[in-house]
Amino acid sequence: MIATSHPEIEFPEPAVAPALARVLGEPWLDLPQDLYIPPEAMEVLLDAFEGPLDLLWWLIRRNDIDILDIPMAALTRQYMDYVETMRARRLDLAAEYLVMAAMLLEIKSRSLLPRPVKADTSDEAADPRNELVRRLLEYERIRQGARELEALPQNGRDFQTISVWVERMTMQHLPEVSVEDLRLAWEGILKRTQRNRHHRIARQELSVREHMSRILKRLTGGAHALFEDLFSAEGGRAELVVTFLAILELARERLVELTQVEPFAPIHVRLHV
Amino acid sequence: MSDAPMTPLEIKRLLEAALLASAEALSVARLRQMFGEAYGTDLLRRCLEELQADWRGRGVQLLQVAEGWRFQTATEMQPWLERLNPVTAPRYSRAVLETLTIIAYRQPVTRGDVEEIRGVAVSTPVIRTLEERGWIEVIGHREVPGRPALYATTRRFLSDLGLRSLAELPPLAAIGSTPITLPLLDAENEEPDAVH
Amino acid sequence: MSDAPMTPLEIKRLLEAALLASAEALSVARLRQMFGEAYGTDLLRRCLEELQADWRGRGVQLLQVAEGWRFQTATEMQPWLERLNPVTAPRYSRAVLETLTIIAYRQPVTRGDVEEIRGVAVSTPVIRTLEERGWIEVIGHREVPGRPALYATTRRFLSDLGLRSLAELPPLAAIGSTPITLPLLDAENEEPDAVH
Repeated sequence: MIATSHPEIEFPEPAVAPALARVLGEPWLDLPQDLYIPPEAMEVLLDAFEGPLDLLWWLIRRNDIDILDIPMAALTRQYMDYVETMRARRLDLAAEYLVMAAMLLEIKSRSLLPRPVKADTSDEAADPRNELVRRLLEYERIRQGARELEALPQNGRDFQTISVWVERMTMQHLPEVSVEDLRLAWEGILKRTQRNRHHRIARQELSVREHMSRILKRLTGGAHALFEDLFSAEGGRAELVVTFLAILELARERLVELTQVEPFAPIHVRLHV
Repeated sequence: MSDAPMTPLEIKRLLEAALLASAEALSVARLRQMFGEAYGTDLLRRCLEELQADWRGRGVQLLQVAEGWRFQTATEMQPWLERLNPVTAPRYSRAVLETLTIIAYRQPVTRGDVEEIRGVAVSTPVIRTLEERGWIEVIGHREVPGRPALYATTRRFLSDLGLRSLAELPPLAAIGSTPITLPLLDAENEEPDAVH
Repeated sequence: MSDAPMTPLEIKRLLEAALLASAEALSVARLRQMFGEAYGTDLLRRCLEELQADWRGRGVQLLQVAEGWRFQTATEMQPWLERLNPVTAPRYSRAVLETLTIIAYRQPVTRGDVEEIRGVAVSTPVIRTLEERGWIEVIGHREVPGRPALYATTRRFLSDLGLRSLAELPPLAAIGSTPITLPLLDAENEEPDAVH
């Protein structure tokens, strides 16, 4: 570190010369000492810096300046030289460069003024360079942060997420139906049809209907059944009654035939033919 | 890892990563490019077969398909995986729902009965939809000219709707009709599940 | 497999299949849906951690990121995998990276805040690049004249960098707290030829 307070700064060649740009295929290692910039390189050079802070950092590093003790006169002069050169070549130089130039000039001029000696003013508050240093440091922090962020493994660049083939069965998605859907469907029928001949369907009747279906299934294929075999004692009295009603209803709807050869003989039940 | 010779284990490790990371199937030739052609197809194929065996019985399997090798989920995982990305269930048409309702409440009924109640014709696809779902079946024929089929609901219908018996369906009222009274049974006194 | 209780092994098997099949990270809550909420998040988390250990050292790893759990290839596999599929992930310009860094570390910030720190105007394409990648989003507006949009990073940003929370970002260097020597320009770090 050259904690320099010299008015003039020596410009040593950097230890490692970065290729700033290529002009006509020739690597262009550094900004030339005489500040002559070939017109072809102008654009490349401008694009090389991310703005005045970036350019300032470059100058500071290039000259090995201690950030906490910036020789304002030298830095400002160099900065102005670059900006002037750029401006001479390109009129649409970003306004920020000029704003920074003004700031540097202001700091420099304030540094030249004798500082008012006040007991309660700390060195820090008095130094006109502080704001610049604060901004440079904050920018440098972000620059380093950006480098670290970029170094983190990145999805798609450094690793890939996994998504194996999902074997899709030709699995049909069947509609779900709830009891409520049935009720709504029934209401729909009622609203639409003007006939009022429908029976009220009560729980009891549903049980009867269920048993009607059960008995019909049993008799399918022409099988005969004994009347009493159609009853099951397990369900209790209710079951017996419902079964009896089911047989009566089946007979009424002429779906089954009941036959009895003589009184008290076994009753046979079979499908109506 | 460098381009130094790999052990079969390292080869398998890389093959596995490549196949898992790839959405499409990869041919052996393609996989071989990854190794800079350093290994023969025979060796790679052997490694793939070992890998396939390693994965056997897991929820994801290594398969050889027409285009090459690929990992894919086992079919039996499908019902679970679908819960991750639920598909909006389709709905039955009104005709299907109404036909089902009439068969459930008025069974056994013929198609004619259903048409009588609905006031419109019942198309064959409607009946077939319900039959294919396993919710209705023909349980006989009415002995009238044409012997129309009698439809009833199935046990599957009951279990799919979470019912133990038809009696658990809610009673439905008909506007302006005289109810049939079944005097012997009193719904209030009888536990609904005494009837099977 | 049915909805009968599963052994931890079966749970792990299903978790593994689901995570391997899903391109995005899955939260524990989301994974839990798959089991019809039959298991607690603690049990699932334990299974996930075991699964993570099972996969350690392989070419593919199970990782917990901001959006949940996901499988991803190990970074050391990348050179080989690139031979199969050339990487298409963009390399960002310094402007994009620095803007992203400012938003990540100083959020929520307006475009003006970013410009203040960088010392240059932030172009709209820079912001749009980050928005399109799904890394930053507008989370509100600062109540000053013009109501400038406030930007913050997204969960996707964290996940894409393999992080669970902002706290896992590398800390910003405390430059300036102690005087330091700034090294000369380093060719490797300072090549100002990043793509815009």
